[in-house]
Amino acid sequence: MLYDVIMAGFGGQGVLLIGDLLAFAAMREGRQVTWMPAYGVEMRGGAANCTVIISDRKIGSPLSVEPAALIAMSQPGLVKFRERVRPGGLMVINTSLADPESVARNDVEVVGLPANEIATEELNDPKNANMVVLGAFITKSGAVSFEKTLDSLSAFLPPERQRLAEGIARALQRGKLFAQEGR
Amino acid sequence: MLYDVIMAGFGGQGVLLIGDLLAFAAMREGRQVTWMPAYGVEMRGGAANCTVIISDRKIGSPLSVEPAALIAMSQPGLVKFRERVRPGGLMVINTSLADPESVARNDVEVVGLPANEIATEELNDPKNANMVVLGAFITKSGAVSFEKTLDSLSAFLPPERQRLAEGIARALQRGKLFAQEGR
Amino acid sequence: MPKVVIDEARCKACAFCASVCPKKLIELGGPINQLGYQPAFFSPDREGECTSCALCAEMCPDVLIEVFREEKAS
Amino acid sequence: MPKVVIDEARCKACAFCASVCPKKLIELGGPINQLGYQPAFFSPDREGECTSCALCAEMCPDVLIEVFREEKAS
Amino acid sequence: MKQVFKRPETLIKTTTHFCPGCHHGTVHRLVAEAIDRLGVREDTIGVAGVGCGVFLYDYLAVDVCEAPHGRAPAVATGIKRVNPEKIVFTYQGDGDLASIGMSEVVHTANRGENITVIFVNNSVYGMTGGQMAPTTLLGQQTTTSPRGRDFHYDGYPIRMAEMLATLEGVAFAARVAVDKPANLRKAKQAVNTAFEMQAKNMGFTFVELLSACPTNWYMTPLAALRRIEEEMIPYYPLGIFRQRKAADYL
Amino acid sequence: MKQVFKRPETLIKTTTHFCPGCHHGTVHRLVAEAIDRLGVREDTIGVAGVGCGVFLYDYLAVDVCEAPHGRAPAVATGIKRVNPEKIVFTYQGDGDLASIGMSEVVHTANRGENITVIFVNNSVYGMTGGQMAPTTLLGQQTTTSPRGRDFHYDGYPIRMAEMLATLEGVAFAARVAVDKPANLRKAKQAVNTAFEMQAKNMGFTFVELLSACPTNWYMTPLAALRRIEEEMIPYYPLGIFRQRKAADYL
Amino acid sequence: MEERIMLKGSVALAEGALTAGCRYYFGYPITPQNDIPEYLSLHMPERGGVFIQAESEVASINMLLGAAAAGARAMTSSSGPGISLMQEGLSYMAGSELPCVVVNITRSGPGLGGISPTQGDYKQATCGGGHGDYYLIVLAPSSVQEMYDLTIRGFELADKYRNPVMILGDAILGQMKEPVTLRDAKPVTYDKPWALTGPKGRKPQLVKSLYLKDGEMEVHNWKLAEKYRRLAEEDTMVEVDEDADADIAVVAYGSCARIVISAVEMAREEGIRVSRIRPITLYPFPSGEIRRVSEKVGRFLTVEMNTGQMVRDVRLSVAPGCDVRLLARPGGAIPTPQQILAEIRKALE
Amino acid sequence: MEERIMLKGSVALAEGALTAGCRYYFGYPITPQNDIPEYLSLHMPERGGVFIQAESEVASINMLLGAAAAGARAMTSSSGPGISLMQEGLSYMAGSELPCVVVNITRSGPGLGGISPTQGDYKQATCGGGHGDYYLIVLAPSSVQEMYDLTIRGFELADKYRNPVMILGDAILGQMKEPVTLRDAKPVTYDKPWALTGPKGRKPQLVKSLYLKDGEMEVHNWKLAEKYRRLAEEDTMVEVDEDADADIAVVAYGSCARIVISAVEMAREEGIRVSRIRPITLYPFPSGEIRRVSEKVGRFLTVEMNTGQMVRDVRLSVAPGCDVRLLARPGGAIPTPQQILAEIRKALE
Ligand SMILES: Cc1ncc(C[n+]2csc(CCOP(=O)(O)OP(=O)(O)O)c2C)c(N)n1
Ligand SMILES: Cc1ncc(C[n+]2csc(CCOP(=O)(O)OP(=O)(O)O)c2C)c(N)n1
Ligand code: SF4
Ligand code: SF4
Ligand code: SF4
Ligand code: SF4
Ligand code: SF4
Ligand code: SF4
Ligand SMILES: [Mg+2]
Ligand SMILES: [Mg+2]
Repeated sequence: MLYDVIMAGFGGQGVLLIGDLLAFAAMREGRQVTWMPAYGVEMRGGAANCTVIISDRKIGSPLSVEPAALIAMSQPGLVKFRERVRPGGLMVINTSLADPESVARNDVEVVGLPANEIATEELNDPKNANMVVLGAFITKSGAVSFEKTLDSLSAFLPPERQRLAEGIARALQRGKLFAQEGR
Repeated sequence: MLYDVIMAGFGGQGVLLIGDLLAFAAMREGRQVTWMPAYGVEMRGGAANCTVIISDRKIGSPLSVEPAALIAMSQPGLVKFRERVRPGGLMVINTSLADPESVARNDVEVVGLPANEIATEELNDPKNANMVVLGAFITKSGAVSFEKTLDSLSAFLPPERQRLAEGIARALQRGKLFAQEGR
Repeated sequence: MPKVVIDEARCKACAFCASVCPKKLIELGGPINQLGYQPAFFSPDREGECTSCALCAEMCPDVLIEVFREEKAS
Repeated sequence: MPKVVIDEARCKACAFCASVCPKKLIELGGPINQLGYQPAFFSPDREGECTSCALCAEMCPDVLIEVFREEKAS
Repeated sequence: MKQVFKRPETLIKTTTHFCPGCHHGTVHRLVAEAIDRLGVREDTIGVAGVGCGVFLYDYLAVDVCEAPHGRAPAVATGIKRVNPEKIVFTYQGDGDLASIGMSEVVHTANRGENITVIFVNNSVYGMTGGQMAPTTLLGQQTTTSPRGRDFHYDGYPIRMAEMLATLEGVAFAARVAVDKPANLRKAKQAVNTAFEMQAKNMGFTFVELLSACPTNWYMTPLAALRRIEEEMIPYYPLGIFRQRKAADYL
Repeated sequence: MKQVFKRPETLIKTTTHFCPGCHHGTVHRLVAEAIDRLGVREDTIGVAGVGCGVFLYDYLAVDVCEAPHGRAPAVATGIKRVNPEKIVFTYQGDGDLASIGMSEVVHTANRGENITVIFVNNSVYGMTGGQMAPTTLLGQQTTTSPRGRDFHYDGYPIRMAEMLATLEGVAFAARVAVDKPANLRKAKQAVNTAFEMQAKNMGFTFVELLSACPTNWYMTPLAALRRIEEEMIPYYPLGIFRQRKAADYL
Repeated sequence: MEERIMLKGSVALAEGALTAGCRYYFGYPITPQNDIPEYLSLHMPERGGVFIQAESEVASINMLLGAAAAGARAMTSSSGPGISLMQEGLSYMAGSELPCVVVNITRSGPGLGGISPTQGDYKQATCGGGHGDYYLIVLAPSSVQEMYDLTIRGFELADKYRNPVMILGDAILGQMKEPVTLRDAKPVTYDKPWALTGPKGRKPQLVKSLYLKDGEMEVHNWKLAEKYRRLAEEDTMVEVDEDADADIAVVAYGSCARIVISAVEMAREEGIRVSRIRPITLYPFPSGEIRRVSEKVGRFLTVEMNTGQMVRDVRLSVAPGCDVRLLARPGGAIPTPQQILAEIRKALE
Repeated sequence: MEERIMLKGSVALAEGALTAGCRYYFGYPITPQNDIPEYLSLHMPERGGVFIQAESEVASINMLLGAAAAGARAMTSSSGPGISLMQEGLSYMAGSELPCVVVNITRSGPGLGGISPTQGDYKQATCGGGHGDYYLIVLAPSSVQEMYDLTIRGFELADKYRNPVMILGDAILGQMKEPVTLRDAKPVTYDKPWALTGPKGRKPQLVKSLYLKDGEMEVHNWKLAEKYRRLAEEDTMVEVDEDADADIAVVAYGSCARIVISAVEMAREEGIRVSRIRPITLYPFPSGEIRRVSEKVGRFLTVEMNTGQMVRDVRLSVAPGCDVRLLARPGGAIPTPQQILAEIRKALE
């Protein structure tokens, strides 16, 4: 099985990081995985995105023409990729900065969550809005095991950042909850 | 018929110039001709040589492995090429600066003439030692017509050098005489 | 017609203009624009204080500010 | 043993040595060498005049001159 | 109402790709104003170096030639020799001019080529993401001097205006800054002078402009302005290092 | 009898390919003497630029690397970084160093690379047959400045020692001449100093030697000596333009 | 221990260089390969090595020449425009028989071009690029693991043959992360008695490429030619995924070969019999294997991210009469598996 | 008037440039082509043109780029090492579609090599040389007359296709003198509305090779590819001396092709039936003519002054099954007619 997802947002929102964590968790599950960022001039002006592909076989192209899923952390990110998600696919949208209404497709599943508000107001941890979204995505997609992702956190973080693990775990959990309960 | 001759000496002796004149005369006779000098590092240290090929057909290589003739204006020039003249060929040697004895071949015709002495003492025109040798060579080899060579002199010389024509003609004549009379 | 016109749609909120205005007439934090920034804007109702010195305009790296001066009655 | 030894076989007759010798002890125009030059040579019989100042040697671009000095009796 | 400040005509009205607080925009304006002032827009050809200033052609309404990285002065030489009566300038960053383009700028200056070089010194490679430039200050951290520039390994920040001023071919060499109104006024003056001297066939003119790259200085735009004043100007003194009077040259 | 002048040991005894009166031979000797003096022959690596000095390896008994034309300082940088405890020098002509190699020598100097650069300025391209060099004097006729060098077209003769002396990385920059015994003595001194400072890890050292190329000056060797004195030295003043004391650098 | 870690291609390559014992890096920034110098500027000094940001690519390659002449394992990296500037230096290094590793993380050209992944520099890499009769050894990784492994191999081959090695990657391979297993084994090293270290206790030595005496240069050229022949014999690398009854063989290298994998899987699912050939060394080109396969399969499809460059080598390799087609996408466009599949179908019509 | 004058190859080439209307020369000295800049430094100003001795070949090619962008006919000349340094600039000029003429009077390589005549730069010239998907138009004169004629033609083709043209000569062709007939006819010129002259009375214009927006670069690459296709169709040049009953065809270009003439004459005297093919454009390569001849002749001999470079193009051109042999002499060695004849005999055994 091959699962591909694009995550898009502004620079600084940590979209590359959640891609990284997802890929890392998949590797720890013993699966094949690729992570591919946009780079260079594309980065100027603050856009950021990456593609993660998880598979049980050798992965060909690390880019996706029609990904199974999109994580949109910002409106420009949503606009750039909303047409490309394949029919039957999944979109997880940060409604704090992007408008799910603008998707205008009914052949994909759309999950919206106000990640910035949740992170800032509920968790008092505005940096982890991205992790809230990732938690929701993993839960909805089943791309990797949620538990294994949590388990891999300490291996994922470099020594000097271990103290961040707890906050990330909490944010992931909150995203999971949102995915399950819709709030 | 193809006739090829190498002329060799020190820089400043005018070996390239007599090659040039020979080639020019051949062109004026309506024949195919190439003139090819040694160049670059080979020139450092004062050696100079060139190859002239005259033919009635399109000329292939402008270089000669085994030329029909050699004009040696200096001892190093003689040493460098004395083995290469093809059997039955001709060597015209300036005995003022090269030693015909050192040829040590009896399968070639050797003509020696003390061109520097002739030019300096007889003609009072030391610059034209090369032309004395050329006159002898043309006469011996018949590579081009001697008369045509004389005729082409004024076309050969650029306007600002026309005044040299007379001296050159005299030197060529003197070389011719030497070739005919051996003195 | 106002003395200072800021092209807010293109403003990148660098705050250079605000930082040099001797009268502190420019503020940051306008409604987020297409570029994703909260642009500079001229403080409402303080037009009278503006000397048309154009320092704000000189400093704007994106050349988004136009400055006008009332012409003296001749 | 002479005070000044010139490697005439390698001399290119630039005349630098001759030009600087304060005593004019070096002449050009020796018998033509393998390189085709008429080399510099120390003027015969004038050894006594040489001060072993080595200016000739310092100037020789081809470093062909060796200079000796009689050692003082100690 | 009289307009006391407006966009120069040569400056195309569009959104730039520059980061917030990037001084490339400011320098573009100064160049546009100088061109407007001389009224030579239709006779001007710019040569864009490679760096964040490469999109010159999107912003200035003059003819533009893109040069390989560092080679703008050579390209400008070719253009100027064909069009000696046109105004030709290069627009180069510090990586472009002082690193890979060192030879071209020195020789073009030395030839006294009658062009203007606009040199945006922001002490870093902007376009490629913040690597060390020849102008990076000692101790400055960049992505390729992660421990801060160390002269034992990386050499010293090069003062281009002073170095070029040693060359006979140079008609005008100045360093200015664009960090505050007072400096901006002198900057404007210097750019004007450079173009004016070119128009008078006085030889090679050079203006170095100390500028901010907030993005790769990892600073807010305002902090970047302060850095120009507090760190750059002390190492890179402002001033005119050479100015020829017409008579000297002709 | 005591020998008061002998060939330095580092100088291989052989016939050189140099023309009569060519000062490359002289400069080779000065370098060999400096190496002998420090006793570092076995620890020395030379880098030969492309020019009439390219055959360095035939004449000096040290390891030698041939560099592409103009790139000797970069090649020397690579060698020195691998062998920081060895003596590394480049030997370059004026075409090699001041024309095509401008960028490499400026940046190597600026990095304060701990090498010695021997710069033979003979105001012409010797090896390729007498074309104009960046150091060719105004009015000098060469095969590519047949009407004499004209600054309008060809620029000005570059004074390398002065230009490099403006760079912080430079420990020693001097210009000497080899035209007569008095100048030769100072030349010897300068070359010695340069190698000595390198041995003491003091940074980039540079000696420019005004030299004759009688062949491409179309002069007799003796006339060429006079030209150094009468034409070159007036434009290229002799002297030490920068000399660092160890303490400054470390 | 066979632990897998996630690494970016550029970082894996840089780690490969460090593992191979490379302690000298000289380079000039250019997108899309800046991760390599950035990583090494941090880690080279930590491992006792030297990182220099050269003033240009011309300086980089010549510093590399110096370091290589001094006997060190040394590397530079760049992209198209920078690699073009290195051609003189590369020719000198090949001529002077100096080993080194040069990395080209390509961008689309000609000129300033674009920075998206491309294989437009195939010609330049495999032709030698600079002036004269020489070749680079060209290795084309296709995964992050190979960015690591082939870099190590690159240093070994460079020393074995005393010839510059080029690692030809692209932005995909440089930017992507994949799990990588780092090597435990020590890289192979070679004695370098020719290195310039000062003539202590031996005769002075010389690194040069100038041969002016009559006939010398021809001897030198044939010596190099013989080396390239031996290289082809001993160190050609290719991955062949062969279907004994294939109707068609698809040839691709590098990141493009990854997309071919997907396409071939899709084709096989449809029942199409396909062989897949991936040259790992682009020079020496695996002509032998291609020839062997082509003796059984009459149809070839070459897929390239350029206007068609490697296809010439494929055509020169196949058995006479074999039909070689081309699917080419230049300028940073990436062929999709679907497109390749369509081309396979078309070839079999 | 058809007067013949004796000219040196380099001078004939320089005269060709002047005849073609070239008034801008930028170059850096290098043996064995210094006669060209030396001649032009004297004569360019006389004809109202500009001669600049650039500080390097990198500067030369970029001055050329500027002059070409400004719409002028401009030229540079160099030899191997210098041509290598121009690769970045050439790639930019091809990418920006700028016409120019670049002369390579070759020397043997790699590296500093030697200065004797060679054809070792064939690969570099015909591969484009620099980074990215582009080609130079490559013309290979074989006589002093052609040094003159093909230089004129070079300027015409450069303008027609807006692409750099390389004249690939060698020291033989540069140094030798032969009788030459100068042209009376005016060279063909082309309008250059794209030239940068300042935006007077028109929109600002732009010369560039940067294409960053999605898909732009692919479009540009295919545009260039289409141009090269049209070039091959309309302007391939070849000289064929065909024997309808030939047993063998000999292919050679440039100065080497002259020696082949002598060899072929000798062979014919012996009664051997030989065809002779001389590519005049090396890019586009005359594959069509070679293919046509190879359909009748089963044996080809390629003669080159290198270790074997053009032979690949010959192999790619011939009909399947045609046997292509190689006689190669690199490093400044020049094959003799006798040697070629021996090889012809051997091929026919
Ligand atoms: C030959 C070559 N090498 C490297 C690059 C990559 N490159 C593009 S811009 C740049 C440096 C930009 O820095 P700077 O000139 O200071 O301009 P800035 O962006 O800071 O204004 C580099 C190294 C290139 N395009 N070409
Ligand atoms: C890239 C390159 N360009 C040009 C040359 C040709 N070339 C060889 S030596 C030389 C100049 C020599 O002049 P200089 O450096 O002054 O040395 P000199 O012979 O005068 O001592 C040139 C241009 C070359 N070898 N390589
Ligand atoms: S013109 Fe002067 S006073 Fe008015 S807003 Fe601008 S800076 Fe302030
Ligand atoms: S200076 Fe310009 S860009 Fe910056 S905040 Fe003010 S208006 Fe906006
Ligand atoms: S040592 Fe002095 S005195 Fe003796 S010959 Fe030489 S220069 Fe003359
Ligand atoms: S200085 Fe040397 S080379 Fe010159 S003449 Fe004297 S000995 Fe001969
Ligand atoms: S990276 Fe720096 S130089 Fe480039 S646009 Fe941003 S601020 Fe300006
Ligand atoms: S050409 Fe000039 S530099 Fe070269 S060896 Fe002769 S005199 Fe010396
Ligand atoms: Mg910068
Ligand atoms: Mg010189």
